[in-house]
Amino acid sequence: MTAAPAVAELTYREAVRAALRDALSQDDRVFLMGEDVGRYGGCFAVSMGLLEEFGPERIRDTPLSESGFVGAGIGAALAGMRPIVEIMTVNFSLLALDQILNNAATLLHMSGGQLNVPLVIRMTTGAGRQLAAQHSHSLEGWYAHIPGLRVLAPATIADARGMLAPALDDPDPVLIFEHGSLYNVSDSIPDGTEAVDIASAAVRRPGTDVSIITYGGTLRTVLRAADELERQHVSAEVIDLRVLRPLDDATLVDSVTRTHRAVIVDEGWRSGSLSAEITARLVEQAFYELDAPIERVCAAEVPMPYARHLEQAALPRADSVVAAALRAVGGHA
Amino acid sequence: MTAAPAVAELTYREAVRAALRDALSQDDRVFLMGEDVGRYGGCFAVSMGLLEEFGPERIRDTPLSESGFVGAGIGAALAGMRPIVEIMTVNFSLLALDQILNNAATLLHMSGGQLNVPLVIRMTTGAGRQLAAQHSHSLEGWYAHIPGLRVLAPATIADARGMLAPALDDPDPVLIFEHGSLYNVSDSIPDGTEAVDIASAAVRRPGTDVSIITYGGTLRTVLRAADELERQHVSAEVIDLRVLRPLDDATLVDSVTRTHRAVIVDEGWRSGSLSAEITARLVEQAFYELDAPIERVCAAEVPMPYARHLEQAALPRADSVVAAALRAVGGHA
Amino acid sequence: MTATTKRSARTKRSREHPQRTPGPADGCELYRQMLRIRRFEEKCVELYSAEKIRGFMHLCIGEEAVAVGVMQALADDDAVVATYREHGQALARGMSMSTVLAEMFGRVTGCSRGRGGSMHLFDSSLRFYGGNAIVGGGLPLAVGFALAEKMRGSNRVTACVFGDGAVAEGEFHESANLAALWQLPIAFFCENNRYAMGTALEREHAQTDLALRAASYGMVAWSVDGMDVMPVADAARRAVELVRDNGGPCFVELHTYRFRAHSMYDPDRYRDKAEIAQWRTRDPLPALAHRLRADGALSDADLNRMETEIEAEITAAVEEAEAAPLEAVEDLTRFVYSDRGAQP
Amino acid sequence: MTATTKRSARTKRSREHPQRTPGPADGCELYRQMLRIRRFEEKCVELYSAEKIRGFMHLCIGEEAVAVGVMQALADDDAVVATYREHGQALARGMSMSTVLAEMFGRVTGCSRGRGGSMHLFDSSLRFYGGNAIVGGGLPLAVGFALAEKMRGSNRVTACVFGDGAVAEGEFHESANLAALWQLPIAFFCENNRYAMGTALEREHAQTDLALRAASYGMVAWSVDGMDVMPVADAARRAVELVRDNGGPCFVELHTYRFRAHSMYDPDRYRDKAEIAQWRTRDPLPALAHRLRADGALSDADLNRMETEIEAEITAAVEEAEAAPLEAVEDLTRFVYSDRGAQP
Ligand SMILES: Cc1ncc(C[n+]2csc(CCOP(=O)(O)OP(=O)(O)O)c2C)c(N)n1
Ligand SMILES: Cc1ncc(C[n+]2csc(CCOP(=O)(O)OP(=O)(O)O)c2C)c(N)n1
Ligand SMILES: [Mg+2]
Ligand SMILES: [Mg+2]
Repeated sequence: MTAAPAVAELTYREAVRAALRDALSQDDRVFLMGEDVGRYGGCFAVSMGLLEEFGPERIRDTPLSESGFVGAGIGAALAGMRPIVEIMTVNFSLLALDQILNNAATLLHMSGGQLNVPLVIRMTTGAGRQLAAQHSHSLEGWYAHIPGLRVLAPATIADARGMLAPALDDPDPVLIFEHGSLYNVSDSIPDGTEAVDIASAAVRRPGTDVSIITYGGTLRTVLRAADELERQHVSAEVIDLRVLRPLDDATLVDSVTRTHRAVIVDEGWRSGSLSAEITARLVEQAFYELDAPIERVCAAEVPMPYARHLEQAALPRADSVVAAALRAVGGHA
Repeated sequence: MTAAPAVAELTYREAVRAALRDALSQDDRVFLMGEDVGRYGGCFAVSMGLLEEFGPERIRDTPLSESGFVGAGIGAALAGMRPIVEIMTVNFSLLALDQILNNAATLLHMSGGQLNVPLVIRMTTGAGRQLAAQHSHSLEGWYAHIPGLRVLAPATIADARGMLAPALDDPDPVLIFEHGSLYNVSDSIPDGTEAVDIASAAVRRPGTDVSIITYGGTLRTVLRAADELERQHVSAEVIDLRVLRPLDDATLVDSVTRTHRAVIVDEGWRSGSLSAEITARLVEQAFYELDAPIERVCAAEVPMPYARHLEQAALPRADSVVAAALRAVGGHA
Repeated sequence: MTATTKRSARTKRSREHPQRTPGPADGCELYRQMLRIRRFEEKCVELYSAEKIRGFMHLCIGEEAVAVGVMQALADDDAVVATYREHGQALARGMSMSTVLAEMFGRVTGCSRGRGGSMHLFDSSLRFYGGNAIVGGGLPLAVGFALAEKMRGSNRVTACVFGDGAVAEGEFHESANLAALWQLPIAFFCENNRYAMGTALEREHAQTDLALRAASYGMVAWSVDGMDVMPVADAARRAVELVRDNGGPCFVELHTYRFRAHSMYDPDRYRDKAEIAQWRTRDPLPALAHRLRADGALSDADLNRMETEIEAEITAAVEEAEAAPLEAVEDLTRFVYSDRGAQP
Repeated sequence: MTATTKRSARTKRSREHPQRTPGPADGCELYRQMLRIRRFEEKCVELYSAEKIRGFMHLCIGEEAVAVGVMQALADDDAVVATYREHGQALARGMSMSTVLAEMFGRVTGCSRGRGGSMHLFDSSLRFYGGNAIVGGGLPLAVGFALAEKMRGSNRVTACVFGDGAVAEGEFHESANLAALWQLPIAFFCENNRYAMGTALEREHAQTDLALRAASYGMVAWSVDGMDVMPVADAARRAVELVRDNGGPCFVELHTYRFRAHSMYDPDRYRDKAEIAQWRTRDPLPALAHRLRADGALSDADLNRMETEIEAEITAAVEEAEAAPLEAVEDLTRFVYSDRGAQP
């Protein structure tokens, strides 16, 4: 299997795999560790073929021991390796949260700057595949509460391809959330190995009437909504956060200062989701620019139900984004 | 040791103990389980004497197995008991988060309404005692993100005394966060066994110029700030959230509709703290009532340092609350 | 109340307790139940391909002897905590095909009103606290069920079923220690099918004798051939009796194998075809059928009747599920919190 | 690189590796180190009462033989992962009293710039990755250190020190299995002081023989008297050699006892005074002093010199700490993320 750089059209899955292959080829401190990353080829077939290419020491299957192998990744990073730990899905990361918060995010400060943790943790996130309550969490915004972590949410093929290298260069722990619904999405990207920044948000579609802010799995939904809004003569600017911590306030404030209206779309449960923090920052930094209440389109506050019609009703949809945007532009114009 | 009902003056610690004693006496389905709740008398001496009174079966010391005994509490609740599980401090609750989120909070919905989890989990929270990065978390607002949980933060002796009974009556899981700095605080309360509601926020001090919204460990800081503001001829209304999930929006909106200015004080790390969700709700429900940006006074985004001067600098202080309130009333009046 | 008075209370009551020892006469019934599960899951595969069933679906085809052998050993008021691979256990515990299938169809008539799906089958009336989809997540719950019964001094047993992979999780360790330390009435049944998804037993565990591992917590533990329902049923009965009479926990490791992939998503690249073929020769169904016929306990007519009855049950279940209504979308957020009325 | 080539690489290098076996000649040095720790911590108690030291402080008074015996067995480039009860290990590993004390005073001259305090002593130059205040939290880290060394084919050993209470945590189970499964060069040292805060060993564990428990993961494990530094030093040396030469893990349980309460907050109500008195008769210091004098290895003059030197070191450390500056408040949020320059 040969993916990227030469390849024109690439799936999100292939983009992540190509990034992994580059990292493993270029730096022998790098290794991938997690449940079924090797013989199985990765729960979502992301690491398919890497075991054959790099061997079982560097494509390391782990037992079911999330706290154990995430903590081992932290230790290996402290010892000078560059581990990439894959937690099969964010749902299982709760078992490793003590290691992530109390060790990975804390050791540098707690040791007065002595101990860097150059660790990358990848996990699949999100709902939409009828996997029910224990397999459908979107907790990336929740992780963005933790000081000491950098939190990335690649929403495009280019970011899936380009974010791993700078994440590995980062001397501090980086969490990368890959939305499960994106793996089969494909796109052609200029040059696969083109590095991207892991600091800024991106304007995915310029607009003048309303800023729609989102990230990860809901970007495509929002772009669809923007098309529909255009048909209704509303020009929506679509912003992809890309980096959930630290947030790139400047890009958000700049956009809202032009549009004076904001809609935030977040697949997390509404209360306490990242959409709340973004609302707070816009109020703090652009209060007098706002011409209407900030609208939030989030997941319903319910453990995700299995039945398709209920799950769909619980998730942000293009029509609900359109409705929110219309409320924003309609409101107090 | 005999605390309450007769007692006039009661410490927060005694109030919680009296509530535990009542619950254990009145319902033999109730038992207390956790690390060192028995022979040690509780890490913060809350359960001192209860082992002698109720025996080792109902005041059950557990091994260091947070996920195990929290999960056991969930199972016992499913089986018809009314367990009170004490997690020594919120810092260790991360080890039990999978059980809390994926089981306690989801089983009722996931089973189509068949399985209630009438469980109460108590934990100490907060910083301020120079316990450093791994022992100073304030994650109660973070827990309030989880649907299916009720989250309580008793800030007064009366609430410490009165919240346990309704929490045990609740058919669903309830988390009670006791701030470590409150245990020695005392107050005289009318009748110890007076039940309180666990649904509404409380106006702790009426005011007209600015609404200062807080909860738990920072309430006393805010009340001190309100005194100082009064000296500066600013009338602050102080609201104690009491219940962090579900939030009592009505009380907040009502207050801001009168004061047109809001300051939120939250010991959690600023980004993604409960203060963000409250800001978002005020913007959604009272946008046109707001005469100034909403101010937030939160903990600095840093793993809590041990050194006293650094820890104090990281935490919300009365002077920073006063400054924020003055900005709010000064701003755009 | 002290542990001793409780213990005696339990023993006393356990004598009155109806024991349901499966004798040879039951061989046919055990076979029928395995066949019922096998045919049901074969149908599920069809329905999954037809996209009537979605999400993750984990089959126990090949492991029916474990599901049937363990469930038959339990009394009605015992409790069962299982995993996402629980269709067989759910049926063997007495759940109807229609409630299970309707659940997988996402209908309001499903056991979990369509909110759970294949991985989350529950029936509190049968004390089946089945479907946990977090590996190891059910173990602490089972400890809690057993703790409740011990505190009440009942003689109910909690059966906890989990896989070989779950044994690597910290929750197994904490649960095993709590159960043994507190001498709780819990029977651990480890379905060792030699794989955790694509990870073979010897890459999961430094010590692959899982019964030996369990014994290190100070509980009675042994291994059984999980491909023959008779020894499974016998071991399960002895384990349940042991727990019921002594109050303490025990652990039974059942050596079994899944004939199918881990889930419908799994291309099953990690298993050697010869290994699968080898295990298929130990299929629990034909072997038992052959013995029963040799004993004259089961005739071709009996077999045909079973097949026809099961087929009829399946057909009816599919029709019912197809016809069943969906939960109203307005009720999406129902059951996040209890309607106070619904409180137990 | 395959495990075998790594293994041989390790063995080869381990031969060149300087072994530092403590012979009788070292008895005095071991005694001096224990005395240094004892006097230092006695001073800490004073300073805590004087409120110079705040927060949680956990003393190892009574457990000095473990700290000294284990640390002397390690080479300079080996790594140590410890807990919040790590003063003794930090000093024995070679950290200066002044850097440790300044840390407890919250000064910028402290090993962790005053950000860690008593529970978080670190010195990367000595590869002392000490203070973890989450029980069991250091175990997976140590597995990671050992994994890194194995992957690099070095012959470095990782020593992981933790208490009896930590063995009940799921993280112990996961770490022990990973270390044994992957044959990692890690030496587990379990300081079994019979209590986890107020919870006695027999209320923590169904099986209280912790070495037996560790052996169930398939690693070499044994128990030693932790109140006599000589057997501790010997066991630690053998354990470290075993790990260095074979690459795989091993586990040493050290039976010890804390003479003081769990922390300065602890009223110590749960321990029988007679039990404490009984253990005090096994104080590792006087016993060794007596033997050394009997052997004529240690004279009163030597003893007095030690006491004076240690007292001088303590006095100097206190003065330095008192005089040392605080971290600038403007630097509060420094080290939450790296200054890119500071990157290793
Ligand atoms: C905590 C957790 N980690 C990972 C997964 C993903 N996963 C689902 S089943 C499974 C394998 C479990 O193996 P085993 O316990 O042997 O049960 P089996 O599927 O073989 O019946 C894995 C890794 C999960 N559901 N939960
Ligand atoms: C995960 C976790 N749970 C609880 C605590 C509180 N606590 C601190 S030390 C301790 C006892 C640990 O006992 P042990 O492992 O034997 O070490 P010792 O203190 O005896 O040296 C407890 C319960 C903690 N720090 N971390
Ligand atoms: Mg298995
Ligand atoms: Mg101990």
